[in-house]
Amino acid sequence: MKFIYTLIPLAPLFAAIAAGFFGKKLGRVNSHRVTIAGVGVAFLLSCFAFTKVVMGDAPVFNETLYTWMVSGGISFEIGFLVDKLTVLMMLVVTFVSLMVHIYTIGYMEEDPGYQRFFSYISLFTFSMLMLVMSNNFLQLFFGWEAVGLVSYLLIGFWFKKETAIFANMKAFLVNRVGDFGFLLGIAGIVYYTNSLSYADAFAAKDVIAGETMTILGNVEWQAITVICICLFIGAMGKSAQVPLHVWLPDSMEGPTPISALIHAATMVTAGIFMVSRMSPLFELSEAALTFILVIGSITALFMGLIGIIQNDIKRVVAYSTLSQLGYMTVALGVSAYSAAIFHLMTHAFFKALLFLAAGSVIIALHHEQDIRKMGGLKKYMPITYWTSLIGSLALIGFPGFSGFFSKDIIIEAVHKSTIPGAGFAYVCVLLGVFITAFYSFRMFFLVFHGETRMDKHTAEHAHEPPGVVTWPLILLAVPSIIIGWMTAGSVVFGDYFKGAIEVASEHDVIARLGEYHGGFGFIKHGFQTPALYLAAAGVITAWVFYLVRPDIPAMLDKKLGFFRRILENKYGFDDFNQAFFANGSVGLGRTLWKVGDQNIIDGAMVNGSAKAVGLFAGFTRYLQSGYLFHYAFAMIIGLLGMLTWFLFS
Amino acid sequence: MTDSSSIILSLTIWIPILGGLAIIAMGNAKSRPIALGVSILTLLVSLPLYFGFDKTTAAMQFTEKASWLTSFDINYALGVDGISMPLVILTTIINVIVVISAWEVIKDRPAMYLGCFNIMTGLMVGVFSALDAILFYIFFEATLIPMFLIIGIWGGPNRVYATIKFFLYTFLGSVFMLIALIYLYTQGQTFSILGMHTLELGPKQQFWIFLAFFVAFAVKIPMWPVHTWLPDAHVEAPTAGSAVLAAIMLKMGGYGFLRFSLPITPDASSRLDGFMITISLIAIVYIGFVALAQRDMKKLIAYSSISHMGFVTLGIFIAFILIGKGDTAGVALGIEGAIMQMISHGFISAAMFLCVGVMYDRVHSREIADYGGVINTMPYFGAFMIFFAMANAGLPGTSGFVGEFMVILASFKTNFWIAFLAALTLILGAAYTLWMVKRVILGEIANDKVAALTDINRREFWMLAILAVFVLLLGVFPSLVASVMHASVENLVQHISIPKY
Amino acid sequence: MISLSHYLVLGALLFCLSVVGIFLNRKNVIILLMSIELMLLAVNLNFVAFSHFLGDGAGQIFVFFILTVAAAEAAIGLAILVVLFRNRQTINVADLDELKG
Amino acid sequence: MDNLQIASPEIFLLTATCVVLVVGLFLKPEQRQLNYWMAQATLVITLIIASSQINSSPMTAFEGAYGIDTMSASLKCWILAIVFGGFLYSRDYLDERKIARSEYYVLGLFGTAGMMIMVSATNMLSIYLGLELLALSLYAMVALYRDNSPSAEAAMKYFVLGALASGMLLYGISMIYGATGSLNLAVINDVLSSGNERSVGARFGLVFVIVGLAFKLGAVPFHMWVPDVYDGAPTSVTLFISTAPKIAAFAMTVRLLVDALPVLHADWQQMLSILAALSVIVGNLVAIAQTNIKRMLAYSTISHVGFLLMGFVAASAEGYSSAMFYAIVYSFTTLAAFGVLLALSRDGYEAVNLSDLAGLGKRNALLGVVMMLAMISLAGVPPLIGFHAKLAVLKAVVDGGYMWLAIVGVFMSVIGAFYYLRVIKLMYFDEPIVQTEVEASSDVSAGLAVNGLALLVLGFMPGLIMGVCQLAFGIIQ
Amino acid sequence: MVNFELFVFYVFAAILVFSASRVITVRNPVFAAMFLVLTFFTCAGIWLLLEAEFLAITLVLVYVGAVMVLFLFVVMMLDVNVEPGREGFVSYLPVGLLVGAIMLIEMIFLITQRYFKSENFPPPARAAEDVSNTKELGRLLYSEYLFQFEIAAIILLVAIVAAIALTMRRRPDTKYQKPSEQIGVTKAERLRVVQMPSEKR
Repeated sequence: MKFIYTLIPLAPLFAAIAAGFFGKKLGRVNSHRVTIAGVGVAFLLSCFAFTKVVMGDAPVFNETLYTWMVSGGISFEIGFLVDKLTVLMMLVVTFVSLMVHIYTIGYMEEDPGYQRFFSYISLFTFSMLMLVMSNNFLQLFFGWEAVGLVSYLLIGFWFKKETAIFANMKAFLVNRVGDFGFLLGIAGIVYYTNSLSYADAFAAKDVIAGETMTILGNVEWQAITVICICLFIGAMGKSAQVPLHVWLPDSMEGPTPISALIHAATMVTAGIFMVSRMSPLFELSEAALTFILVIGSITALFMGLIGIIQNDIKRVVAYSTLSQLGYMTVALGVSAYSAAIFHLMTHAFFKALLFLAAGSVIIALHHEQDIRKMGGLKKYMPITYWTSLIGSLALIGFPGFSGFFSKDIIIEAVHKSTIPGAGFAYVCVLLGVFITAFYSFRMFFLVFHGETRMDKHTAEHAHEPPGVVTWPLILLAVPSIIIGWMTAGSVVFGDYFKGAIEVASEHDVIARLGEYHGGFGFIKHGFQTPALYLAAAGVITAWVFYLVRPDIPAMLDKKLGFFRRILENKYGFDDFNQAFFANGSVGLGRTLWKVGDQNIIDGAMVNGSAKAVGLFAGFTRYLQSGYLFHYAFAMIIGLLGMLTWFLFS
Repeated sequence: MTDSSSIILSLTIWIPILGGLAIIAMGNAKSRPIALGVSILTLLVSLPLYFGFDKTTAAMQFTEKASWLTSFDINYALGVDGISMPLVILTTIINVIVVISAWEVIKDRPAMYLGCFNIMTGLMVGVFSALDAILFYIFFEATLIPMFLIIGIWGGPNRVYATIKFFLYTFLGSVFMLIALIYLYTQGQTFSILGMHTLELGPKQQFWIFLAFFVAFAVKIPMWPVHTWLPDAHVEAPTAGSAVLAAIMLKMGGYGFLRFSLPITPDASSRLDGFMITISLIAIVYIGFVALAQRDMKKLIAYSSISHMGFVTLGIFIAFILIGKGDTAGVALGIEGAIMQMISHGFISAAMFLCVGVMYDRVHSREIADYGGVINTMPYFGAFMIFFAMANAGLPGTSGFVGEFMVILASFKTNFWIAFLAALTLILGAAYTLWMVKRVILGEIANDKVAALTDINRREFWMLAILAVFVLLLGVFPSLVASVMHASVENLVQHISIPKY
Repeated sequence: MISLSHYLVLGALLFCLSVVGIFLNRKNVIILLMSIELMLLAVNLNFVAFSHFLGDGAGQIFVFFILTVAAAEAAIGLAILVVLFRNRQTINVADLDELKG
Repeated sequence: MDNLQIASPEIFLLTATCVVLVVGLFLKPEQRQLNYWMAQATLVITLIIASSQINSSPMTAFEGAYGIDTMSASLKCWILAIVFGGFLYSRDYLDERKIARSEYYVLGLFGTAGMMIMVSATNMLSIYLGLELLALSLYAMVALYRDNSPSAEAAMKYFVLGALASGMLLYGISMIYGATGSLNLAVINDVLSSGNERSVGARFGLVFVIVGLAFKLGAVPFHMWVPDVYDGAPTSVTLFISTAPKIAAFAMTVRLLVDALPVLHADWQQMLSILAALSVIVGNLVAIAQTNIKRMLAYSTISHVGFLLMGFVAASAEGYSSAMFYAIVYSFTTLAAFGVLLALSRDGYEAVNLSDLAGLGKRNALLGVVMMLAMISLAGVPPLIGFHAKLAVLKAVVDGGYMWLAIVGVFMSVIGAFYYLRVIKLMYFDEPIVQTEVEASSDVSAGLAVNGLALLVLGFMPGLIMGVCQLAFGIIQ
Repeated sequence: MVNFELFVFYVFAAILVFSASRVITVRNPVFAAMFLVLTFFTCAGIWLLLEAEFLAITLVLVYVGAVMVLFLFVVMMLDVNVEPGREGFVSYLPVGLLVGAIMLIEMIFLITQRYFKSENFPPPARAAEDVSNTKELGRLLYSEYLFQFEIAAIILLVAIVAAIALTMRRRPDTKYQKPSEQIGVTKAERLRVVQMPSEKR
């Protein structure tokens, strides 16, 4: 098994190296062949592993591959932990990645950086697999940063575009802020356990829980809370939670396939995965969970709100992603880790689908992304239309679709939770449902229905993209529909995650939800909750606003201009960050440099002392007047001085 | 005279020095291949130090001892342990790189230029392998001369100010060390460094000796606030000069702390560790911000070096808090982290300066504003630059991560806020490096000069590629270096955890 | 009785006079040379007095040599003075300020 | 050995000098070279004679007025060698300026004899006479460039101040004589160490003696003559004054303080420590403000005298030997520096301004390298010999417990490094103002090459000199 | 007798101090030189009190007879303009006097209060009538101090060489007679037969 597990991440790595370093020699076709082969191998082996672990009940694999380094009594290792959580993630990652690889053949067809792109996404697959398969914090952090690197490279893939290279730097830096917390969290773990491995950390969790540390003043903090919040700050960066969400919308500057792969399906969910993985620790700190819950709720609601007014097709989906990530985080906050992972999985499929569909539209319209300039595309691109519809329905939680199961479980879990802040979270997630439905279908209607608003030339050429684009859509649409009712029972309610995720009994909301009575039972139950009706209301509102009475939004625009402006400014996060952090840092740096380094240290101390020496030298030099009597006088004074000294000694 | 089984260290010191003199003497005509030959020979000669190294012992290895200046009681004593050996290898590797880097770039008096570098290499190896304090001091100071000439003769427009500042700053620091060494001699009647380690010194003595060492090494490494020579020296130095300065010369300071300050004055170090940690953190944070504001690429990298060196001193001086807590394993983690940081910074900073040099050779400007979109015309170069920038920002998988990670882990063991401030470098380091990359490498072609750029040639490619390989290798297999230092670091930790009075 | 101190004080007086003379004289290099002769005289007085009171001839021998050297010194000093005068047409002490700083 | 054998180097030197003097009178102008060669031959032969005495055990002659030991014999050798080098470097300079050449060499040789007498004297009177022999020769040499107004002024200042200083020295000697009743150094020491209160009288004399010594060495505040004389004198004479006489002054200091007055060491240690500190401070600081390289080197000399005195401050055998080492190294290094200046000077053109050195590295590689080595050595940067000199002195000072002095010393030497570096900067970093190549005759070039190389090689083998110095003070047998 | 000696001493001392102070204060160097002569004379007198007859005579002969004449000679030769005021003399006088006075007080204090007190130096007995100071000095000079004597000779030689080298000038416009050349001339040098072409009319 070790060999197979090793091969899973390495296959895409080798493919990435091949396409990256030898892309020119291989040529375009061979490059995509080799990378697809690499990811394909990874996918197939993941399937194999999945069957082994889930069906075959293979024991949990937890082994070290090689020792990176030993220092200070800590063994820094690279190793794999493969349990049910891991294989699920592996499967999702490799599957979506494979789809995106295939899709890219069509999407990037004309791009000069074709091989480079394939190399990057294969590298990403490798990094993401390393992240999820890790059995220790070191490798986790490695994967964590490596996916950040690839994300950086891919957002800035079109390096000539000023907005793209701004966005990628922003993404990396904001992620770094998260990593900063994450690293501190890891350091905290090491402090208490002197080990980097998950197993040791979990084994010592009760020890950690008993510790306190003083951070500010005399207030004693529970060590576990500090560590968990630090770790979660990392998750906030990667999974784009408020206030570290600012990079995700901008990351849409990258090519669409990576928006699907990285910024929707996989990388952004790393934070969710990580918290789930660390569930034994998080369970011990109610404060941290509350923190997570509040952050998640805010993200879920307020980021969704911004989605309403976005006109860029990808940005709508991006804000939707943010909102959905908020849902997952909320689930984590109420200790419904399995629900979070479940939503992660379903979301991966349908959000990737939505992104790829958006990409499909973009290709068809020659890189037009403004939904106000679309419309009526249904007739031009039926496959995209239908798959989008599936994706949207899954997103809003249409009963039976995958999103329905995952989202409703989360809402119910919040409803049942007793953790502080759960009430607030419940309001947020419910409102979020309405909003999700509204913006999803706003976009859907504006793009596919109504009259065509493209210019004539574009409209004439709009047609369904080739098979490499549409097939992944179809292949992703399938799980978007079915995966929910197929797996909800076992994954969420069953003991699928037993051993991988730990939930303290007092937090176990899933248990409070009761038995899972099969897909239909759940759908039936769904009709008794407000969520479904809110979603329906959302869809209807969108229908009314954008197909029936397009004058209403225009009127609301005028009436509620203030709110619109707030939303357009994205609550001012970007402006604040730019003004305070970016400009502030540079300004501070400049001040320190000019005042501290140049004026005080160099000017006053270094050159100042040099000047003082010069002045003194000039003065002493003046004493050397050239007059013999002065010279003699100096000697006499010298003699007199020594004589006097002698007299009094 | 010589009671040693090995002459490897002597060879590693004297081949480049004598070779360098020979290069100067033979003139410019064939200086380049000869210099390359000498540097490669030096590297080959030094390799047995690594491959024949006994990792199980903390004792000095490859020792040589001959009485040299009997009248001064100075011995020609050489030897390496796990702390110094990696630095020696680093030195010989970087020497090969800088000789390659100067190949067709230096047109004025190439023989003297290449000779200076080879001589300097020998001297720097001497610094790391000297076991006699005065021998150490001689090598330590002598390195100033070739560097002074290198900056002064082949440097930029403001080179005179920079090189004199460099010289005087470092000279000022080291003369106090000389006084301390002499004082130690009067106490123990020996100049042997290892002998000094075991001297019983009172608190007041230790305090002053520590201060003297501090001035010397803090200037060299450099620590805030005695760092201002470094940006000037780097900016004005020719590319290879900057590379050697950053890659190796700064390490002498860190090495000095480990070899002198800690073992000789453990109690004073312990008493003053708060001060040392504070200024290390100031270096990391303050300098990080200052780097953000730079408009000159070399200056930016220079400031980044200072910030990175802050990690070295931080890693070293948190030791005493940890000793106080009884966590000797954590001490080793911090110190090994500091050493890893030194080694890694050696490769990365050299690479960064060489990258700037590659651009400078073509455009003759180091101003960030004069560039933009370089990757359009120099794709291979751009890839290297981004790679090294990421390494500079401490990306896991590159060597830049290892030391920072270890030091942050160790510093968390002392105090949350120390770790917090240290970890800020994750953000600041990425910010200034990537912002520079964005403005220089990425984007549309900014001007005609950039449009006319040609990509790196084979020489430059290999020069950068070798460094890239090392950066990756150490990032993926840090135990290559880490494993050799354990015994020595353990020994050091043992030594400093026992108070001398 | 004339004690040793009498002579020594007289010597000291001469010494101080010559010192003051060297300092005060701004005008003429020759007077400087004379002041130096005064100083040597003070020393000689000391030596002779010591020689007398110690009953040792060495002091007088020393004086003998000082006189010899002083003569040689005077010769060279005056020769330099002549050279100086030929170059500058002055032997004013205050004019000797070409070299300074 | 009888009296004459002990004094044989001096006797030979003086006799030969008289021969040179007489022969010089009969030489036609175009034969003047012969004078030079005779002078050099005299020096070489004297050197051979003197070197044969190095290993002899201490002996005195002429009723204890004169003696040899390892210190005196080896210092004589150094003095002779340095004067030899000085003559070598000066020859072309003198020829071009038509300075009275035969008199120059004769006076130089007489001065050398004076130095040798100072070194060997074991009697106050001998010391005084040696000192005057040297001083009178130097006064005359400074004025020897007769048509040059600055050199006349310099000679006058040197003469007046020198006479004043020797007057003070004599006053001190008279007091010591009065207190001890003897002029013989050994007897003085015996009398004083016998422990009666005579030492009080001797201490009074000591003050004046130190003034005389400090003047000869050029220690602050008795240094005022140094820059003016260095500046005004012809460069060849500056070279002569700045090198070997420092060794002689060192020897005189040893004779007077260490041989005669060791009992009073507590007193002179204190005084010398202040003089040393003042010297390094003033010397180094004022040197920075100079634009004239001769003046700069003059102040540099003052600062080095400060270091030399530190060896005495330690008042230990190690200290004296390190001071001896310092004096030798300093003279040897300065010789190279002035040698380069002399080689640069041409008829009607004196290389006196710092800017004259601009681009020397390109104009003549050898001169540039030698000057650079000299400067680095003077700055005390390893691996050159100057470092070992500083190290030895500092070691002695620290050992003697004068830590503050060591710190002042090293601190000021950093400031001092600045002006030495400035010279290197001018030679190597600046473009030459005059593009012409500098040519030096082959023997001068060879001499400079040997001199410069020695600075470097001795840096690796300082034991060659230091061994003798330690031998001289009985540290090693 | 004793008191007479003291009286003589004080008289000589007073003249000595007066003339010495005039040496440094008079304007005219010729007067200064004359006062210096007076100083030497009185000093010689004092030395006679100290039974240093030979040196007293030498002082007069050598100093007054030779050195001071040399001084005067130079003063006359240079013919320097002495009149224009004494700039700075008055303004520096207080400082000079102060420094001199302090130094004097300190020296006197040290001389009289410390070691050189009369207890330590009782007045020696008068020398016997037949003891010749000159003879005694001569004996010492040519036996014990022979070496120094030779050096003194060299010093005088140096003074001669230096004085000549510095001051002797061969003026190009001066016509010297060179008897050796005059005698050694050959016929050819004296007489040159010049062939001239006959002049054309």
